[in-house]
Amino acid sequence: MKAVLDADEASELLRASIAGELPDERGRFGPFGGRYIPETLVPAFELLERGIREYLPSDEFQQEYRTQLRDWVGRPTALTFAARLSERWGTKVWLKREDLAHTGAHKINNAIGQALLARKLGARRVIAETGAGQHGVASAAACARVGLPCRVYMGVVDMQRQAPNVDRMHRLGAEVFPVESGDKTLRAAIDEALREWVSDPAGIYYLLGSAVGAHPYPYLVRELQSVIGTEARQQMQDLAGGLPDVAFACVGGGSNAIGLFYPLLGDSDIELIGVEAGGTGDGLGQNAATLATGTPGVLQGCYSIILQDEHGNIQETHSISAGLDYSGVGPEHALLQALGRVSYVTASDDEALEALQELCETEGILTALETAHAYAAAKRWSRDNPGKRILIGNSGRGDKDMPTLARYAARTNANAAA
Amino acid sequence: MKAVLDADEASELLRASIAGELPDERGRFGPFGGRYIPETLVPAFELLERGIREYLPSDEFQQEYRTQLRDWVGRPTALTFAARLSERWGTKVWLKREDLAHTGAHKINNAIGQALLARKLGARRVIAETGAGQHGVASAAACARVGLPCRVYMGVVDMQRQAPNVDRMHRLGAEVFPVESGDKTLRAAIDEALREWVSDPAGIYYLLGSAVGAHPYPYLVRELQSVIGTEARQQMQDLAGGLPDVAFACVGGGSNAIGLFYPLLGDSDIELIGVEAGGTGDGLGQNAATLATGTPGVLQGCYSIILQDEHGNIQETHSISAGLDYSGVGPEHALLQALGRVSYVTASDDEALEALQELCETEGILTALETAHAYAAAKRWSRDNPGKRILIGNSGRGDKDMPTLARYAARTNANAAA
Amino acid sequence: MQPHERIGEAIIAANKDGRTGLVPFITAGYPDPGTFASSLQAIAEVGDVVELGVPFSDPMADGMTIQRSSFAAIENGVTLTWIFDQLDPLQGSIDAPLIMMSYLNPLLAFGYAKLASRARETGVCAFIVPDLPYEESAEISAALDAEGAGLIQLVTPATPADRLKLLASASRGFLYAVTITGITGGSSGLPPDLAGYLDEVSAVSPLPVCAGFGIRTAQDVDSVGKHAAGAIVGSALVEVLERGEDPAAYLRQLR
Amino acid sequence: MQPHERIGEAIIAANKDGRTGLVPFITAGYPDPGTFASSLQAIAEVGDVVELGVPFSDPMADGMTIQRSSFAAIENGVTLTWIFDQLDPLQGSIDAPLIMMSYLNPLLAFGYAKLASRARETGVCAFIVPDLPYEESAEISAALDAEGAGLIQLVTPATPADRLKLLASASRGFLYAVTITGITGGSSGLPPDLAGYLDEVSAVSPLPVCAGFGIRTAQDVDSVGKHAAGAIVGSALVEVLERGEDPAAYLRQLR
Ligand SMILES: Cc1ncc(COP(=O)(O)O)c(C=O)c1O
Ligand SMILES: Cc1ncc(COP(=O)(O)O)c(C=O)c1O
Repeated sequence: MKAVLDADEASELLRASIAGELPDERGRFGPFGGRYIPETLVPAFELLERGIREYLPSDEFQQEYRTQLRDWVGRPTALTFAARLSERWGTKVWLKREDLAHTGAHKINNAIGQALLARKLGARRVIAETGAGQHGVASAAACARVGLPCRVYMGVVDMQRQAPNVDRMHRLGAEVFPVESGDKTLRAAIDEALREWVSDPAGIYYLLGSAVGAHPYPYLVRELQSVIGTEARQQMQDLAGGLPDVAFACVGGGSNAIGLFYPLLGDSDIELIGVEAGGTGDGLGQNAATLATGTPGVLQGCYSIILQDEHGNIQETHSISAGLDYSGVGPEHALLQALGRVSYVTASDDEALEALQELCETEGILTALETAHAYAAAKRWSRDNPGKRILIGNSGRGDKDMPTLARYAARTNANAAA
Repeated sequence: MKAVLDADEASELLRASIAGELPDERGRFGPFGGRYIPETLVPAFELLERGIREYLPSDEFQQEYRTQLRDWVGRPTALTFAARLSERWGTKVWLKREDLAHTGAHKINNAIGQALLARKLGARRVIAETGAGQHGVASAAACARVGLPCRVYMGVVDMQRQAPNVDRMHRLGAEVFPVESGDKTLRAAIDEALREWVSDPAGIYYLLGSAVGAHPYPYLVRELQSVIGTEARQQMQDLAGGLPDVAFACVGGGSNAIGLFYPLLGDSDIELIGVEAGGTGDGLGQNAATLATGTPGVLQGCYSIILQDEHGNIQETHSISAGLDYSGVGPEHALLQALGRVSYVTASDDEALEALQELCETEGILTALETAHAYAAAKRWSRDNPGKRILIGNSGRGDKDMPTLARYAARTNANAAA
Repeated sequence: MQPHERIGEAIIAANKDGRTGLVPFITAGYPDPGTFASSLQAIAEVGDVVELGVPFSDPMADGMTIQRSSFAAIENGVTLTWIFDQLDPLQGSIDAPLIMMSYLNPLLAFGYAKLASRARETGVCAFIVPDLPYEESAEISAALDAEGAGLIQLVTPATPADRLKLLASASRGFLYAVTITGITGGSSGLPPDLAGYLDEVSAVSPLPVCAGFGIRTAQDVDSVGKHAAGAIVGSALVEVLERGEDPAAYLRQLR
Repeated sequence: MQPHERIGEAIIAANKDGRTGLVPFITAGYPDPGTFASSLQAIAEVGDVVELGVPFSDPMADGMTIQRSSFAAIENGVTLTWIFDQLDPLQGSIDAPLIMMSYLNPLLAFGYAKLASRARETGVCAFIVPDLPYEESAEISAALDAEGAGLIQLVTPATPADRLKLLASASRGFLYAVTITGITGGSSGLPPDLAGYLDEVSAVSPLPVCAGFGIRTAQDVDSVGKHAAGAIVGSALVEVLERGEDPAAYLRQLR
């Protein structure tokens, strides 16, 4: 496993990537990806992989999936021209409105697709992990929609900072399982869900929420999220009169970003920029800037870039946004970074807060804290690129973040008063 | 002013209503409607009426409005076939998904339309009232989008029971003005907003949130909300294979209901049913069942059906849903009831809670408490009408209701334990 | 002479005395229904015309003071019926013509025909209905006219000239000139261009013009009196009652 | 003889003694890094093969007990480097072959070549890598092989026959038969169809089969021993250490 590519390998991998040939048979995106799982889970993954191979490309599944996206999720989501923001920034800013999707974020595209798959595979129940709670809510809703019981694993730290989403999951009939182990956030929740899956690999479907983990999840999630970029590409041509010069998306595990970027990979004139959580600073544990500061390693099933110490222990992370607060990242992003096709930058907690407020006041859109990171980076970029066309993946709405925002506002006020 | 019509009058009014000839020049829907306002507000209303006459039908305004609806609000909203609910109820249930509109309810259709109008009229700032907070959030967002400052009047009782929406308004840059007078809910908030308007009729635009009040508001709001019914009618033909047998909508002031019903009035085979808040019982003050139990009178600018005592004082109301908790109703509904074209029924607090939960668990849709009343009535109707096609106006999402739901769940659990 | 004509006459009589006509407003039955009759009599001794507020649950055109008095009076059981019943035994003991201020809905609920006849029986000569613009007033005007009672129209600084003429000619008793574009009880004082506005209204009006909103002091009455026939004192008087002070004494120092 | 061959030999020797091979598992440096060397020596007196757990921040295949011990060990500074350094001076004083259980990432971070040589130097004969399925194991296997160390493969009751054969032939040291489809430390006891499963695995495996997961009592060791060559005792032993009890005594009563 090596993460450095020579020029020939790189250009071949870029071609393969654009051509849709990745991941390969073994679940690899170049050096990244693969399937690092306990032997106990091997049958479950093989079942899943066979299911995906059989159902995902089938007309029947695709039609069922497209129908749910249109009639229940509310796709296509809008493309909004942000006139007042554009004026402030000096660029032309277009927003792909995943916040308008049912349950309020892009997560639902993946959740309903996998819930349909779970039903096809004959699962008796579904488990899922969640960080910000958006994937948990999306999973709860999708499972209700297809008629499967759902249990969501959630770290107790996240349960606290995303309390509104916990209530929503309960309302939607899901069980929320509080995870007290490990870092008590998303990473621990994934571990806990995997442990549960082992107990009944055939009866349980594990509905993973981002483009991470062992093969075939990064592939499956990308396929289900690509609708974002496919729609946005068409809408830019229809409404903006042409493709963007640059596209921004925030990167936690990387699902909304890969969903937006993947259909644009072949448009070599479009600059693609992923934005990670810069947290409170550059120090270890102060951020979740995996691609920006991490190193290659294996975490939760795949070889990718991760945040780890010299002994290979995973680093705890910090971000104001629960959804970006993860020490790993999808392997396809690791490849796209290695290839130089996508660049990855960071935005700090404070920059995200400021960007969130600016968008509220100029466009009347309360975006998710995760998403706000993409705005902060896009604003910076605008300074050096006046007049350019920017596409931003507005991955979710910020209603869930009200308690966090209130806490930070209180802190800021207290500082101001002091 | 008389509220009883003879047969000839009635059939002529029904024709006029379907033909779009109402309200008449004086703002009348048959006997109902009109403009009962202080002389101090007359210039403001005349300005507004002239503005509406000049701009609303213009191609320029319509195009601007349609563009905002498509690109910012996210219209058309989806039409969802509720497969599992249909199976339970024995009918075929279709949902018009206003919960997917930006900010989470139909209120935004009206708010952005009026905000555009306010800008055209040269207003320096916008004021609005809110009950459930949905119209306040929608107004705050719409004003941010068009670049006008916004102040929202909200009763302190409502501020408490819809706390998440208060935070959202603040985030969106609006000022929330706590109304301590009167019943401290929607009615008092409207009074307070009108009082403020008087202080600067030319500089202020009053963005009213429902199809109530003095002419031209009931007309204006209906025109802006009719997009709901127009889309739903087309979608039923495209997706359901034909028009519904019946359409249900909850009725507070009546804006989502008139928006859904108005484009269906001419389809005489479609039964139209408005659902009011039955609260905790039939007693005065226990509900907000205006049309079901009220009498003709003048409240806040128009002659309609209202809840009042024998002395003409307005009755306080109760509903679990802040958005239905109003003693009046739009004058067009009063006419449609008098004509027998729409029937108005009630659903109790408990029925609404139960319906909300059923929808969550069968379709993965967390609907607003207001909206839940429509489901409760539709479920009852299904018992006697197996196999029929039902269209339900899913006016908003229930995220804002989480605190209320938590309170009621706690009460129910306490009862169960006792 | 029709009852409503008594109103203008009372104002003009005051003017002839070299005084500004004084029109005190009280919310009927506030703060204490038990003292309504006696305080009305005391006020009517000083006022040239007395305006009685009928409490209503939605006083949308009023400020905090009158809202508060209105809600309290309703709590204490004050209704239009009750007010008329209180006035019955006072017939003959009150010289000043009475007018009533009421939002439309209580009048609608009472019934227009009965309203007009009870008004005649109890010496109520005219009505001010703050949420009834001229355009919607034909029906109630007709009913009141039949019993000699009138509807007092309001004009404001924002009323265009045409409309001012229309309202001036439609009014009965006096023409109510609202001094500010706001609600009752504003404490911001009188506007600077008041004189010009009141002169203009007075020039157009065939009836005496009474100015209202924001009049609290003898100096206010004085400055209004230079350009209008009468001054209406509302919120300030209600506050006097609220504080339990002597309304007649307060009114006397305004004259 | 390659180091990894010592493992099977030790198990077979126990069997020849009429005993089930006993493979105690401890999390290295838990509960107290200071007593690691001495408790390892005590345990190695009783165990036929000793399995040392390398603590990792994400022990996804482990239950609460081993998670807890793993996090505590990391807190106390236990790393792979530290473990090897502790083993150096013990060379010659421990007869039982050692194996290491580690998730992949700490091994990756350490480097495969260095891992293999340090293993040879410190008497670590094989590795169990719970998150490394056979398909991903070629690279590390090659590195270990070069130094005579091996990779122990795991099979489970859900492993299909073909795959069982593949894993059995790929394993080094022994073949690890997971008794339950769950995580370590389950308290649900051993499954009823255990015998058949272990017989089947033993029939296929060219190496001794050791059963692990859920083995806590002498009776468990006994029933496992009828159908497998060895028994791995993990969570139960870690709990003994956690409670500060004597691990050697606990292990002795299992034999
Ligand atoms: C709104 C929103 N955006 C982004 C993310 C980050 O996830 P991903 O990188 O998989 O898109 C989350 C995760 O919860 C989210 O809720
Ligand atoms: C979701 C929702 N539905 C319905 C209503 C009731 O208002 P209307 O009758 O004007 O549609 C409200 C009011 O706030 C609401 O928020």
